[in-house]
Amino acid sequence: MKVNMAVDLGGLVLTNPVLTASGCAASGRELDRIFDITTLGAMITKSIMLEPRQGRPTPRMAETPSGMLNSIGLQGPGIDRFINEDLVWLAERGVPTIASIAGTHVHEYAELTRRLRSAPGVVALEVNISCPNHDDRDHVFACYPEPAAKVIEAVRRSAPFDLPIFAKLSPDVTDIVEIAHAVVDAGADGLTLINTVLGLAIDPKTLRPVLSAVTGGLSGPAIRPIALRCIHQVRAALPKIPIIGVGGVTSGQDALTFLAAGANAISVGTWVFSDPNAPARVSQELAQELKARGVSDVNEVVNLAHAEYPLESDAVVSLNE
Amino acid sequence: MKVNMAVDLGGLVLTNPVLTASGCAASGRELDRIFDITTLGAMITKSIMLEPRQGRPTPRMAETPSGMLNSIGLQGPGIDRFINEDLVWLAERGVPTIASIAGTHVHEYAELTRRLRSAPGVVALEVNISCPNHDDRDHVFACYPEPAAKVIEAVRRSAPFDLPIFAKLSPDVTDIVEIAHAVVDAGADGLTLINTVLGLAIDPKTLRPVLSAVTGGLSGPAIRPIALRCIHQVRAALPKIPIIGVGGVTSGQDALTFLAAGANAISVGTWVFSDPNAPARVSQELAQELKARGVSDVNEVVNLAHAEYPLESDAVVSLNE
Amino acid sequence: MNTPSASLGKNRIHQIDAEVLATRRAGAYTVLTLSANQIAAAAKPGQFVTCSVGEVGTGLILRRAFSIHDVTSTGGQGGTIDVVVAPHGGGTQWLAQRRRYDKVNVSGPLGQGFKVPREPVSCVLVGGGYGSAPLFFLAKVLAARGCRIEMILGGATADKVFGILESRRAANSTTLVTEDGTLGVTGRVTDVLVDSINRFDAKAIYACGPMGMLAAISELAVDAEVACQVAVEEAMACGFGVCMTCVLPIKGDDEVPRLVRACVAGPVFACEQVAWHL
Amino acid sequence: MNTPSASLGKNRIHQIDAEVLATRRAGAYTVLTLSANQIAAAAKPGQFVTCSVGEVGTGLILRRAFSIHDVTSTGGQGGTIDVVVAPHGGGTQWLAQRRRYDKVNVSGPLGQGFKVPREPVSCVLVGGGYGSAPLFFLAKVLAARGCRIEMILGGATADKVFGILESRRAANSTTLVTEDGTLGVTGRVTDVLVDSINRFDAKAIYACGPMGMLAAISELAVDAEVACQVAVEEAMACGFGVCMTCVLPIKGDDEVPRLVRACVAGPVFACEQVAWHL
Ligand SMILES: Cc1cc2nc3c(=O)[nH]c(=O)nc-3n(C[C@H](O)[C@H](O)[C@H](O)COP(=O)(O)OP(=O)(O)OC[C@H]3O[C@@H](n4cnc5c(N)ncnc54)[C@H](O)[C@@H]3O)c2cc1C
Ligand SMILES: Cc1cc2nc3c(=O)[nH]c(=O)nc-3n(C[C@H](O)[C@H](O)[C@H](O)COP(=O)(O)OP(=O)(O)OC[C@H]3O[C@@H](n4cnc5c(N)ncnc54)[C@H](O)[C@@H]3O)c2cc1C
Ligand SMILES: Cc1cc2nc3c(=O)[nH]c(=O)nc-3n(C[C@H](O)[C@H](O)[C@H](O)COP(=O)(O)O)c2cc1C
Ligand SMILES: Cc1cc2nc3c(=O)[nH]c(=O)nc-3n(C[C@H](O)[C@H](O)[C@H](O)COP(=O)(O)O)c2cc1C
Ligand code: FES
Ligand code: FES
Repeated sequence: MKVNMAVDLGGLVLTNPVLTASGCAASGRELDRIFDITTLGAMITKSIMLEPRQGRPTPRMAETPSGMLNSIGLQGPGIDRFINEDLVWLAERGVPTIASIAGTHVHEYAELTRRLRSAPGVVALEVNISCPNHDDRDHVFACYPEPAAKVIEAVRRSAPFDLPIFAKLSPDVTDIVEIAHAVVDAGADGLTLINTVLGLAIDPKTLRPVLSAVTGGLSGPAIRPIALRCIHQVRAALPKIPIIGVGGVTSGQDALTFLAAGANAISVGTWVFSDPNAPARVSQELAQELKARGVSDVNEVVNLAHAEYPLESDAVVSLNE
Repeated sequence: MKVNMAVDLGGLVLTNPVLTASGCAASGRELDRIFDITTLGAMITKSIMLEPRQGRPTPRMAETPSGMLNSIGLQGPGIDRFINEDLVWLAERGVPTIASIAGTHVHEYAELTRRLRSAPGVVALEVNISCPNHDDRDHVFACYPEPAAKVIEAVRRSAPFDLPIFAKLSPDVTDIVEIAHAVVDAGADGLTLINTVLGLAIDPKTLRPVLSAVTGGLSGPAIRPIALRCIHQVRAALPKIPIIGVGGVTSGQDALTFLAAGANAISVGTWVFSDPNAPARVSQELAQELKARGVSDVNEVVNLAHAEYPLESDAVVSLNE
Repeated sequence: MNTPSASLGKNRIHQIDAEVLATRRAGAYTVLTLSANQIAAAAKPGQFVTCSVGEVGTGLILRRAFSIHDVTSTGGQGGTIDVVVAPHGGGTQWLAQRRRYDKVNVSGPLGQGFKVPREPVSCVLVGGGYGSAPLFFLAKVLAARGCRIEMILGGATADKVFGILESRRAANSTTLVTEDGTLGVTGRVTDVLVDSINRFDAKAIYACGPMGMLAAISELAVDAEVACQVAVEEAMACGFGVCMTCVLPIKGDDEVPRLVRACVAGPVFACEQVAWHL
Repeated sequence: MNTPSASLGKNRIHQIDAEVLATRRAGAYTVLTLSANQIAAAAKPGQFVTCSVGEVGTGLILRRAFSIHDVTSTGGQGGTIDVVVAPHGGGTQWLAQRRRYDKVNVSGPLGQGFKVPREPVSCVLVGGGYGSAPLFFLAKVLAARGCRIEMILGGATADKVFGILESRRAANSTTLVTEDGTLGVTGRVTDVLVDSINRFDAKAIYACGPMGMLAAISELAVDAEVACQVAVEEAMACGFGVCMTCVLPIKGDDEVPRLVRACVAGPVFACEQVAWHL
């Protein structure tokens, strides 16, 4: 049996639901030394800002139980070099690219979007709104519905009408469904759930924060239950919105549970560090899992964890015993 | 060298900073079969409600990477049996008790407080406000400043003026400092940080949620970075408020990092399941850690992770190398 | 004001870094012999232990529960317990891979054991899969009281029937049952239970295995008016009564089912106490 | 449009479930010999590998980096690499406890190795603690080019000086240094470096060890006008360039320091490239 792995994220058709996560696969060159990255559905590139950026001082990472904290601070070459070097390489390599953009003012997001209009190989934008909002008291855009919506509106206005826009949400909010509604109303075509969870590690020797930035973003299997919960909540509230699920995916089985929770595609982030081959393996394992259940189309398992979307669930559950 | 382990939580003096966490040690009888519970600073008992409660159907738990989800649903005997059986036993046993109370309406918290006024052995109340607020659209009290404050006000009004009240906050909020301010303004004498993080696990076989309640509370080492971050944030904003830290503590070293982050005492929760002897061991290890650093008073390490509170930090850091 | 710690009393739960003294394969299972003197000395049939799993830094944070399969208590320091491990998820796989001299942290004895009859009556002991494990410790105690023992050991396939050889010594007679017919009678343990009850005029049934099997046995036992105790298995986080995850509906004297902790009130219950259909 | 995968090219990073062929203690360290044919075949001195640590379900999710200490490449299937493990936290402790036949997931070769001189010149190789590990693979290559090799091996205490015996074969001469004086010269490697440079008319210095030591060596090398390469150690999450955790300030041709990834641009840098005081 051949399993259909192609997914349609609201018009954006990818041959495979397994993607890389922003910031965990750079722009593809390094990963291509491990496995053939053209087998992925798409590369989501590290969030790019307008100007070159050095990021935060080191230490920038701390291992935590089943997870890690990072405070890279969006080190990167700036949009121009990103387009000329990274996007050109990715386009030549034939990998669909979802370009992640980040800024600290709304107008930066708009400008980034304009610059990317004619960039090669970009099939969608992912808008990383988990950045401090310098327009408004340094709160993070993703934490309040209005600033989040403003960014997405600006990006939507500046993007070609047929370029899908994914808003990447932070789990560090009281009501993620409220933020999801706000960005979708503002023009997001899809959502990426979730960014890292704000955390802190303290060195038991020095009793000081391990990270020079004090706090950092928690990622990896430790946050998988949080990611699944966010996806499940948002899917229940927005039955039709395409969702890219991310947070602690390590295996085809994990991917399957993300799809069941409501994701239409899955990004592998931190686990790339643990197993550089992970994205390729997850995709193979997912296909095997589906085959073993007699499911011929990956889209059939999407939403199965919701009582109210038991699409073909009998087939899946019975074949699975 | 003898290490002083006594801590003063805003007037509430405990002989030891290591406590149990609500819901992870029942009312002490079971733990007393493992170690002498009178060695603990206090027992924080499982959140009690007015009426007897069956809680949620099973499955009520799922193991997750370095953590677990639970959806017990506050099963318990109700306040009357709790007082007559559990509190009486604890008082006879000579263990200071911090009684945790929970309700779904503000008036229930007030009533629970009144019933506990004359209960034996209760040295403080912990107010678990991570319950669905039936007065207001089923949101959780702890998620918004106003409902959170209302509960604390009601408890404060109903409690003897000299009975300390700890508000236990949920990390599932956009701005935990805002909630902390609200409950402190409403009369909380101290804070317990943090309750569990809302999470979801999906069974990779059935593709359905593992928990019958669908979502559950994530606890254990996986959430330790989140607990440390919340404690650190709140401590920075409220330099004087007593804080009981909880979330993934497994060892004396962990306890030390919680104190450094700003906690004045530490509860051991989930790790009691992993190592029933954990509270006793954590307390011994903490004393050893302090001794090895030449610190003679546990209070000296509190807040050391804050640049702006380097109390005696030279002594600690130098002795530690 | 402090009374002496209850932990010094006879209800004490021991927690021991036990050495693995021996391991052996038994069909699909691995039997571990652990040096655990204090647990061995205190254990009663039907009780269980919990084991930590994984190395330093493991993400598998919860203990795993295992019935006490056998006990040797020398009176001295050399007491051991045997547990039967069915490799399932990460934790049981890790345990099944332990080798001699490895250490395993064991806690017990936990829970309420089987009640044994005062008179030397005939008993039928029914086990499904690794659920057969505790029946052998029980059989020793019953035999010492002069009871006649019939064992019914079942499993989906032959390799999942536990204790085939051991039962020759432990029981007066044994019936083996497999669902696929690879060993003994084809079918389920319930297919042969009534016949066993009648043949041996059984006065007590003891059963351990999957919940579905226990429910079916209970029904037959009630019909046959034979006293029946079952050892249930509920997912457990703590194993000693503090977490409330392991509850199941148990009927009180008033016949009203209440959610009761399997780890401290059980795992053994009289079959009529369990509200099977809730 | 797809070009053939770059992963098939010569830059390929191999990821192998390597068998532990041998383990041995060396003072405070454990040396593991791993069967890793493809890595052995491609490795250059100064490069490193990363290893997964922990069993199934481990909470230690990140790989650990180790310099390649030695390589045997038969040309056939039997290539091996040696790594020197200093037990430190949970991951290195786990690795140091591996026994023969155990499997370890290894990825490599990673990073840029040492540049070796065209001419057969005198070289001083300076190692601190387990930082001495990569110098022995390097010494092999230098010796094959006819270079004269002086080793300076240091450590806080005698058991932390790595490679004492091996250095007899690997180097023309060796100076041992300990801070507590339990072995060789009392002091630090920098106390003897200038003397070695002068004595052997060294044209190249290679150093690996703690950052403080490397900074001090760089200063001496610049003063002495001897070319010096250092292998740095920055905390690494991925080891192959995708995470940006391992950066350090490296001066470009314009002398402006920029944060550069140690794992792909290094771990070996010319000492004057590193902005030591940022
Ligand atoms: C009283 C009692 C006695 C038992 N006796 C035995 C025995 O003698 N031999 C044997 O092989 N198994 C026995 N079990 C079942 C055994 O505890 C589980 O199979 C085991 O915990 C599963 O762990 P895992 O790592 O393989 O699975 P995972 O699925 O990784 O376990 C995840 C979590 O769920 C819990 N869990 C999952 N399944 C069960 C289950 N069926 N029962 C309890 N907890 C579960 C685990 O303890 C763990 O916390 C017993 C269980 C109980 C409650
Ligand atoms: C290029 C390179 C080569 C190395 N070569 C060797 C070697 O030959 N022998 C040896 O014993 N050690 C070597 N190290 C150091 C070794 O990688 C760390 O000591 C080890 O990762 C610490 O792991 P742990 O589990 O003991 O400590 P933990 O403190 O538990 O580690 C926690 C996390 O921090 C990272 N980390 C902590 N300290 C370091 C460090 N000093 N360098 C890099 N990452 C760190 C770990 O990788 C892990 O992700 C090398 C490091 C690098 C970067
Ligand atoms: C080192 C690191 C860097 C990251 N950088 C970015 C980034 O630039 N932009 C972004 O949107 N997310 C970034 N993330 C978040 C991931 O894309 C992902 O949302 C998160 O890590 C959860 O997934 P995971 O558990 O699979 O890693 C980064 C994560 C890590 C660990
Ligand atoms: C099984 C279980 C039951 C809990 N019950 C309660 C409760 O009744 N009231 C409460 O305030 N917190 C309860 N908690 C939360 C803990 O007190 C603690 O805040 C949380 O688990 C984080 O700490 P830990 O990681 O050490 O477990 C419960 C946690 C667990 C795991
Ligand atoms: S397993 Fe915790 S109460 Fe039974
Ligand atoms: S360790 Fe990830 S980029 Fe260097």
